Amino acid sequence: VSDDSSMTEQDDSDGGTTDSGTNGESGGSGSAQTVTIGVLQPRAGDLKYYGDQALWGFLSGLAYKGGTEPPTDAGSGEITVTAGDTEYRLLVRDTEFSADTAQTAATNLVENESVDLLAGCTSSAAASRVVTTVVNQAQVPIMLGPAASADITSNSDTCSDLVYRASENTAMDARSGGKYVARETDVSSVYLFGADYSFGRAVVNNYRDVLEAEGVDIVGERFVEQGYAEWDGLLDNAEEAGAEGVVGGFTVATLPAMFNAFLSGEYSYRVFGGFATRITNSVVGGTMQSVLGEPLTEEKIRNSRLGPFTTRYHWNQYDNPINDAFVERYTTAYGVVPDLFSAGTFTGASAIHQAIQESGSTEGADIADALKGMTVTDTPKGENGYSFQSYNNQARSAMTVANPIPTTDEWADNWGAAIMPGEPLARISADETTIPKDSDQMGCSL
Amino acid sequence: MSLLELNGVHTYYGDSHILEGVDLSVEAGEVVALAGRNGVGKTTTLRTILQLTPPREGSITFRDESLVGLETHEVAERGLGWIPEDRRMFSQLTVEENLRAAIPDPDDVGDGLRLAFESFPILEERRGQDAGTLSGGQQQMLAIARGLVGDNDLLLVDEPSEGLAPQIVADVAEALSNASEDVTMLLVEQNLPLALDLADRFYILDKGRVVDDGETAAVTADDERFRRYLSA
Amino acid sequence: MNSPVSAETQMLLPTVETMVGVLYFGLFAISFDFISGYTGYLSFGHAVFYGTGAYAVILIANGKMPLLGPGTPFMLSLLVGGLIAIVLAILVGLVSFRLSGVYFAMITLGFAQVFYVFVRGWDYVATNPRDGPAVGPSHAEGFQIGIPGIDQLSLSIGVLTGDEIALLGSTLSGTEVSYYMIGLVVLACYFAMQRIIHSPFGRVMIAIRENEERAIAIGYNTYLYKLGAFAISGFFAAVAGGLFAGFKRSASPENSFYFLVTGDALLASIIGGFGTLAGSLYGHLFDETVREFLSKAGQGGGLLPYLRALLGQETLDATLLGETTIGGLIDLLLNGHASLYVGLVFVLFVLYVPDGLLGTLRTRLGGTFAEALPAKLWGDSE
Amino acid sequence: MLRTQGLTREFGGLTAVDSVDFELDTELCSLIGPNGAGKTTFFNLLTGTLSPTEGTVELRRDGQWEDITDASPHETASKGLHRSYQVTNVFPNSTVLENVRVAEQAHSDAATTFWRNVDHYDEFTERAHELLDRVGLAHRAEDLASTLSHGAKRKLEVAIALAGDPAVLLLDEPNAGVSSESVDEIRDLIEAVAEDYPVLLVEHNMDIVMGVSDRVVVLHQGAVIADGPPAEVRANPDVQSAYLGGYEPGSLDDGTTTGSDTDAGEGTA
Amino acid sequence: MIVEALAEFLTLGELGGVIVNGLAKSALYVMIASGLTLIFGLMGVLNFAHGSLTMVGAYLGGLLMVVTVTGGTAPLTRLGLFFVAIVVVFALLTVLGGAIETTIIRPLYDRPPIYQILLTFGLTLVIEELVRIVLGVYDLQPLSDWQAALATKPQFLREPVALGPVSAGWMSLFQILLGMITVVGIWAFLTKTRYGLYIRAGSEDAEMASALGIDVRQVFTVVFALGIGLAGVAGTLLMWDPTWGASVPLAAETLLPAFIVVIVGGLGTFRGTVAAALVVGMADAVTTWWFQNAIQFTGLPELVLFLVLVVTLIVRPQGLFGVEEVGGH
Ligand SMILES: Nc1ncnc2c1ncn2[C@@H]1O[C@H](COP(=O)(O)OP(=O)(O)OP(=O)(O)O)[C@@H](O)[C@H]1O
Ligand SMILES: Nc1ncnc2c1ncn2[C@@H]1O[C@H](COP(=O)(O)OP(=O)(O)OP(=O)(O)O)[C@@H](O)[C@H]1O
Ligand SMILES: CC(C)C[C@H](N)C(=O)O
Ligand SMILES: [Mg+2]
Ligand SMILES: [Mg+2]
Repeated sequence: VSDDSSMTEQDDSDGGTTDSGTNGESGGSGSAQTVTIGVLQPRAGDLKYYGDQALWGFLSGLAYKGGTEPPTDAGSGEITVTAGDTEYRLLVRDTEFSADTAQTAATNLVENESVDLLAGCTSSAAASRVVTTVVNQAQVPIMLGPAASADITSNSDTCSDLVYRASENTAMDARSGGKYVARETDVSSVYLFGADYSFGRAVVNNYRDVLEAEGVDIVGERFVEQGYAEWDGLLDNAEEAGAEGVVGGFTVATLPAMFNAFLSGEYSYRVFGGFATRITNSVVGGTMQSVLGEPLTEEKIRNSRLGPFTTRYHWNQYDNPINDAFVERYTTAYGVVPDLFSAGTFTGASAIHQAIQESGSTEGADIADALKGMTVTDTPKGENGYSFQSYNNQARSAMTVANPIPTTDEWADNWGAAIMPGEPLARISADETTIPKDSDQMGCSL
Repeated sequence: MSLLELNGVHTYYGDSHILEGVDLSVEAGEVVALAGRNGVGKTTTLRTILQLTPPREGSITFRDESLVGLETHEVAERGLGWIPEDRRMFSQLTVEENLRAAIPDPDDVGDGLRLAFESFPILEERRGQDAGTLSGGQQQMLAIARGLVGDNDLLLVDEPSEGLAPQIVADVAEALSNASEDVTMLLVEQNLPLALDLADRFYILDKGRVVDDGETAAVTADDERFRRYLSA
Repeated sequence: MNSPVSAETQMLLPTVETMVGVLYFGLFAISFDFISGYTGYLSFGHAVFYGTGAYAVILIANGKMPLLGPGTPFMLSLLVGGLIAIVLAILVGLVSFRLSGVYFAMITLGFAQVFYVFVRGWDYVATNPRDGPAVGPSHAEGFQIGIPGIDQLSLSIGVLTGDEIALLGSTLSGTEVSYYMIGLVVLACYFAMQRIIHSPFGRVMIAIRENEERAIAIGYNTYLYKLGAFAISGFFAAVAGGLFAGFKRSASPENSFYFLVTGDALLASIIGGFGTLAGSLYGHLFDETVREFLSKAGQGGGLLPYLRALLGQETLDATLLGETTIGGLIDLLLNGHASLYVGLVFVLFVLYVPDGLLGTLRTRLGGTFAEALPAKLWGDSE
Repeated sequence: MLRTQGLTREFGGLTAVDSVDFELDTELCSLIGPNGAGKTTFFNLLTGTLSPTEGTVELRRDGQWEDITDASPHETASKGLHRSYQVTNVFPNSTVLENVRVAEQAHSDAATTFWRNVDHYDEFTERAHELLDRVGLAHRAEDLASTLSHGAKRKLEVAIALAGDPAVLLLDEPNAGVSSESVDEIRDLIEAVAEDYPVLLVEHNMDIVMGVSDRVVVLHQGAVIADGPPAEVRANPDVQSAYLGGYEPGSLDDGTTTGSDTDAGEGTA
Repeated sequence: MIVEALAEFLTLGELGGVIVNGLAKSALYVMIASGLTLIFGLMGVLNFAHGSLTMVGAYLGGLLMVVTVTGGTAPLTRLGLFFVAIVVVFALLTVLGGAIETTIIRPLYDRPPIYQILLTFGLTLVIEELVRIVLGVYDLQPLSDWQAALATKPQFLREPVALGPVSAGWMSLFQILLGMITVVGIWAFLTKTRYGLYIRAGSEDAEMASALGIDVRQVFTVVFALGIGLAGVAGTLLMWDPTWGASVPLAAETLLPAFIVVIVGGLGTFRGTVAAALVVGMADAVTTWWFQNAIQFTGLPELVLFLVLVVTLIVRPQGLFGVEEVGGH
């Protein structure tokens, strides 16, 4: 679909600092254009780390397009990045991982800063809130991510031609990890656990659909509070129910306690699901170290029955020039490797730039039009790695399934967790990962 | 030198000037009555001595040591006891615990309790009852007993007969009278005959000042001196 | 825009949006003060009424309230929310007013938390009840304040949905219109409560605070008076919640039913002066201003961006000890840590301005009898 | 006006009020008895503050006896049973005037009005001023009640009880802690109000009791042991031994009094 | 379904497990609430900062353990170090409590209780943000439990122990033991020592007590300091419990249950607090079982906690052991 990738090369000399940009060749008009994007991410507080990775991915995407190093001063406030003849004014706002704060910030950006576009949200609750109360009201498009609840792009209440998501979602987790487990392992009965809010519910719903379709028995299902810790009883129940596998749809607030209980007890099933961020890896790694004893070995981990996990993206799973450049610049700029959020937000930024180039306009509506059905050229999953499905504006991309392994020395410094994702056990191609248009779980038809 | 001496004591509640220069003294061994109509500052005088309502001006000395600026418990430790006008029970403590709380030295508890129960047998009967459930008069007795067991050198007694039946007043009078053999007292009392009977000397307070004083032996309850300051 | 003066004003002044919040939350704080400051019964579960009002408005707008369609006028929704709150207040009050003091505070807290947990798990109110409901596409237009049915006398509220009007040559944005319209409702409610306080009924409320036993002994059935006052206060709390939901177009259990919401109202009344009604509004204004001043991370105003701009990049990059830069230190101490300073301000307030803003002002001015009254709560503790 | 039949109240094992049959006419009746005899408890039973273990309380209204045994305190108060308290019990942070005004207001229908300003109801304020005048507190009308001295508070107690035209006045030691000059004032006050209302008075000051009462009832260990005109009661030997045989001026010197026996039997039932 | 679950619930193994679990929870509740009871019941100060001080205790205790324990430390040595940590944390927080009382609580005694609520609430904000800042500097995730501290727990405390048909955790038994020690200690202090008497007298009428020669200020300082010390001890204990763990939200998580326990028990009665902790702990254990096995309502255990509060107050307005208002005089 897409024709050129040459754009990225052109502006090297600009160095991304000039804001007059009178030398833009591609537009033909000779005048530089400015796009204002309101970026919503947690920038402080307990979940700042999520926001860091998401924002850094986004900045890396733009910088990559501009051929520059990603800006390091990415606190909150205003960041300017130039790519080609387009200057991106990024107004970064802290969402505190809260729907309320996100709504207020988004409203403010739209009303007082007249942003052309919104981007972001890490919490699924915040994302659907912003879509309902701001995007639809103000008709300002959003590039959503890394909030992962599949619901947002599959539910008629929230999906719209203003809502795009390059980032991977929970349905994609389920459709890759779930399918793999159903087909490639001997697990035939599964117990599902999830946090009782948008994200956890989405994980459980998607796994249920996928696993049932694959003929796997769902022997139980339970939602618990975020941060729930009394896992012994629940895990016993899963054992009694005859589960051969258990899925946990949680964030770092809950996973440590769950894994801790799982590793301390003697359960016959395996736990699989999504392989989450560096922070989760480091907490789970720490738990493994304390329960299984140091040093961790691949064998110990395998015997612990933790995995395999579906991974949306990890730095060591893709071997292509874009990814190589991405990982290198990212690591240099931020001192850590990108993690599962980073590819999606990188692609979101990349897609926005591509849309501006294609439409030649910086109007939100035009950008949205251009995004429709777009195949994104420059992505960490390779050239044309992501493409937006026109029926729900969710980008599809390949996924992998991998086991955790002890962190290798090569990455020890920039990963900082005791475990990391190993070589992919399987790769699931893009067209198999998302909810198909005709599925009855797809409530969105645009 | 007097046991207790007040010189030019001025006390305020917020902005209202209550004591306007009180001078009085109490010698060791005597019982001194402080009389005056309602609201002239009798209670306030006692509170000021105890530093519950510290004076803004003037000196208060006890055994030649200034009390001004001390904490109330420090004043108490120097041997001053207080029997307040509204009884101030520790209502959720038992009768016995109320008494124990007033005895500083654990070794004296036995003697103290014995003294209290001898003076007021009803207290012994009720020793395990919460003080808050005693009748008004019983509470008054407990308050007095609490003042007596503390082994004090000077007792500040505020209207001990208030609300007491006549024959209990007699008990109280006797208890105080017995006690006065060992302990010096400054006594605020509305019951003039009783006050005069117990006391060796008296002061009359009016509008925050001592306006008269004298020996009780020389006066009667309907003396002109009292009429002037105590009647309308 | 970039003159230093404007930077300073921007840093200090709360935004219009914040001010709208001050109005509706101020009303909630006033309603809290009405019951707690005047009868001495600390309604620690007051948020339940605020939440009721907020949820009522959204549920009605989403067509989820039986008998009432999405087209129901906002003013009517407010009233409906208020009436539900009255019923709720009476039910809760019937049981709770057998208690007093801390026990009363705790049982109302208990009730409110039961509702909070319940609403958080009730699928009917939202797809993800835990995240709370938002006004959906079925009610895309703004909520109108004014006289229902007469368009000329009604204006829409909301940052994005509010009406813009041209007035005397300048245009008022949707937020500003919201400010005035919500202000009108809040003012009307305030006057209503003020009037009640100065009525014979209000004097009985004060008598209850001063000495309930005696109030009973002179012939007041204080139970009924307390219930009445509780219902009235619940009504206005719900109106406040409705205004909040009407303006924000969303609500969540955490920002409506949760006990810390009551906590904020308590802070507001204390800072403003307990038992001063209007003080609560100023109290909340103060609270918000301080928070906003300290926590605006990138919204253009506030201390952190101001310091960053003031010091310049070079100073910010200068290193202090080892690896920490000045910028890093400022970020460490300020970014997202407004609570630290808000907490300090409260501590100082309690220690040095105990009567609150309005209370202190009134004392300074030598308030009259009615004004001197509220300075103390719950009487002297013996 | 007011009568009780077999009125009994027990606290745990203690019978504080022991089957009291009592009737109050349009008269000034004093209730005396040793400390702990059950006087305050009796008041609390009459006003509904405590509910009796047994027995009934009836109030005569419009020529009819009405059972008020189970009435709550606010009901008995609105039926006209007004009381003052042994321990000062006022509205401390309200002005003296407001203390009486709010009591006055209690006895009208206006109290539930919440839409009209209080200033609209001048009659309450006027009546309150009159009552303050009557008890001699007019000059303190605008002060906070908490700043009154003990004696002044006692007067305020009485003024509050007088508000709202009582059917019966129950006064629990209105003189407690009042100086002798004020005692006379309050005594005059009691006599004056007794002209207008039936009064039941608890009092330890025998001068007053004997001076003002039409009738004296003596309570001992919760039971009535004497009932009659003052002179007769004073002469009653039981009363002498149970109650009056107390302190006489000058008795301390010869040490004749012993208080212990008189109280010993109390309340051990 | 429900009937089946009930039948299962009533089997000896399940019920016994629930009871042991309930006792362990009760022990934790009593630990969390006892400091609050002391301060609240005796001084009338509603200490909203109690939870955050518990949280500080958890981090301090964790820090001591993490610093002293290495992978090779023997289980019994770990246990010993744990008791040392308890003592050290108790000492540190007692000093902190004394400092807080003398500097900012003391000026408030003459004021209505509401001011103490506000002040300690402000204190909570300050303490929590300070902890966050420190955690930020050391890059510890403040939201989830501090795993390194959890890891210092000796292995055997993670293991189950069979008591007849009942399978319980060693951890539960350990908690029950510590709870009992605390209860007995506090009870003896309050009723058997002179200082306990002074505390009770001073809390009822400070003026009168001081006139009897009791240094009421000092008494209050001591009570407050001890209360805070106990909060710290509770925190240290919670640090090892996976259900709680050292984290910033621990402050809020412990505060409400602590208030509930104190109120359900009846203000000012330590006996009541112990009884209430039993009731609440059992209710918690029972509903946790039902939630995990039969009833799919996430908020259930939390809901039940508040229902216990509401129902208790409806049935006994003064709490389980609270005294009714004394009427009369
Ligand atoms: N807390 C207070 N605040 C303001 N004024 C007070 C306070 N307590 C007492 N007063 C005033 O101080 C004056 C003296 O009061 P005090 O109690 O000392 O009198 P008293 O001589 O003991 O009277 P009584 O015989 O009635 O007990 C009175 O006018 C009283 O109104
Ligand atoms: N709530 C209660 N619980 C237990 N005993 C009580 C209670 N109230 C009163 N009593 C007891 O009942 C008896 C009568 O008390 P009451 O207060 O009626 O006496 P009184 O006649 O008013 O005495 P006084 O003249 O001293 O005020 C006393 O022995 C008292 O201890
Ligand atoms: C850990 C993440 C996958 C969390 C997720 N982004 C959410 O919606 O809350
Ligand atoms: Mg006095
Ligand atoms: Mg009495």
